Amino acid sequence: MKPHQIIEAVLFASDAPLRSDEIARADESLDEDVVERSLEELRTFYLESERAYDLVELAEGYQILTRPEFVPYLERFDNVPRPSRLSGPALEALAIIAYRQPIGRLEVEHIRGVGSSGVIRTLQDRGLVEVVGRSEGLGRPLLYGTTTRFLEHFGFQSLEDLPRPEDLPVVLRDRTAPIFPEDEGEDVQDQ
Amino acid sequence: MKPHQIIEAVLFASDAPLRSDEIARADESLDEDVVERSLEELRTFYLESERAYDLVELAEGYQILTRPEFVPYLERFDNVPRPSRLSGPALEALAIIAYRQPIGRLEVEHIRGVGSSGVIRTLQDRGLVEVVGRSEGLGRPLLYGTTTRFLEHFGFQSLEDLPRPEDLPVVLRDRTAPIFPEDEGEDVQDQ
Amino acid sequence: MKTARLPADSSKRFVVDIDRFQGPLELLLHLIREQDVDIFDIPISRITNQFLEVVREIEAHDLDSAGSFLEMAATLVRIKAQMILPRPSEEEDEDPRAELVRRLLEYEQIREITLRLGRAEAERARRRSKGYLEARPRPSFEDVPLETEWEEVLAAALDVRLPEPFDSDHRVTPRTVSMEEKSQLILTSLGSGTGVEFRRLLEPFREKIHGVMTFLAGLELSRRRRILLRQSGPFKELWIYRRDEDDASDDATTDPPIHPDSTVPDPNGER
Repeated sequence: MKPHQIIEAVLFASDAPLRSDEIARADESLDEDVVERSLEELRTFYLESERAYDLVELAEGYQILTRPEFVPYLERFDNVPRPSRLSGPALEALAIIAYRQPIGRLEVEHIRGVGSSGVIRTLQDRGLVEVVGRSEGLGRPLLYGTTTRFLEHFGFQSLEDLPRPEDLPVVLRDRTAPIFPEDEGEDVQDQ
Repeated sequence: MKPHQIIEAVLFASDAPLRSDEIARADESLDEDVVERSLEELRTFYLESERAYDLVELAEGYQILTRPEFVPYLERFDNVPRPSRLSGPALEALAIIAYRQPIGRLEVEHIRGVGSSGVIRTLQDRGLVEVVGRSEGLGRPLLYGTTTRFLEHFGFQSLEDLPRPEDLPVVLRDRTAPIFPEDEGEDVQDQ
Repeated sequence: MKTARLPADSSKRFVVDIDRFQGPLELLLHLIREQDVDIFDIPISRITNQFLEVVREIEAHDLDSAGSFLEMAATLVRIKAQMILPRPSEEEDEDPRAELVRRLLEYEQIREITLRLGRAEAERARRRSKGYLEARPRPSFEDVPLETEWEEVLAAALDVRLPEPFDSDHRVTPRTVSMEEKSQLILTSLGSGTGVEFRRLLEPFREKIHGVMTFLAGLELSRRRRILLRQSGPFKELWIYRRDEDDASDDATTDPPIHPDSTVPDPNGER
């Protein structure tokens, strides 16, 4: 068996992205360097032979996914309700959690200006957000953060891929005070 | 988009075998002849380029599956769900249901000599067996049969493909052979 | 769609689609951006009036979120009051609007990020993983692949044996208890020692039939002069003794009579 075949078999069978060190566990003959080189071979092969799928870097790993241009054909087969897109409120709460993690519910609610326990529950149910600890403050409220599934769902390789505040429109940038104050999360349960 | 690309996308994304008429639904440009020709192209391509997967025809349909020789690598893998095996009792019950379907629980229990509701439930949970009707007899007991997934899993095209060797017990080889000593099969649910 | 007509000022009126707003911050931001107001110098009086106008509509529609809108309305009214009051020392005290502006800017940035996340989500949704498509509805089953091969099923099939046809007696008693079995039990129990209590032969068994069959076996063995049965009196313990082959012939008369009341000792009886 050639390394790229073993790696293809493993990626093909997995329904989630795999990191190169995970892939290397499939056989003694593999190490991370071999895996990375073989992944490159595979990616090139899929591109040049015009496969309907390609090798995508995702959530700090790799996954074989269909190319975006084939989605109209696939949608014809979607007779099972597809995992729906997130609602506006859920997306908004998620944006706050992604940038401010670890963050408590009350702080999310303060930033949004509305109650958010329902949407946070939804985000947890969808595996996009999880409890990552407790604040030191009064009542030791739960703190939330994003999951690997979050990266997968949005096609990010890591949290570094989130749009950066300095890339946002100018009007938001000419502020002297930091948009995200560097507090330590102690005042999470304020008001 | 070339037909073989559309077909590849659809087969890649599907976790069940698709018949050629089902595949043809993906696009107006496809009909069953085009699909069959393209499937042949794909199969040849996968073989010649030594992919880790193969286009397989089973259970009235086509599916892209990992080639058997790569299974050991997959097994080493945590992220790839670990396959499970059927227990001895489940195997026995499955064999009886496969050969004697449609068959009621009491008949299975009589042949095995022990209660079998648990193993039948397991087989149902695994999607290998399903309720296919009710007997005409007293209490109209449920009748069980094997599923499409059963055919898929064991690589049979249809139930006709089940081997019936000479040394198969008469009660399984001959579907009309009586199960209860004195009856004609009508009072299956007696006592 | 619920709408509210806003008196922006005497000359300008515009319509707000209430359903569009998730919360008070979004509405406030809309009022400010829509009218091209400088966010660092919000005309608090005008914006407050417009906000209250919309909140009245929201209350009228009895929206669930009315509470958070009312809370913001209260904040606006308080800021408005603070603006009118003379500030003791202008240099030290913050503008009463400062905290609100900070929140609005932060929220506006979140809105922008939310938009981008939505776009990323839509783009990602155009790619599908293997097995994404469930083309035919099927019953749910454990998500674990099955490793069993057909050879195993066939082997199980070849091993299938119909139970022996049995007579109707056996149908009544699911597990049969034979006299032979019990005779064997008695002789084995006597194997090492000389005597054994009848009761002890019943201990492992629940059903009455074991008592009956053991007793009958004992009678039969006694009749065939293989054992001796002894009981000191009615309801007393029944003992079984081995009888040696040698004295099989001469000892018949010394057998004590079995008490008539003890025909079938109850295994669950008194000890």
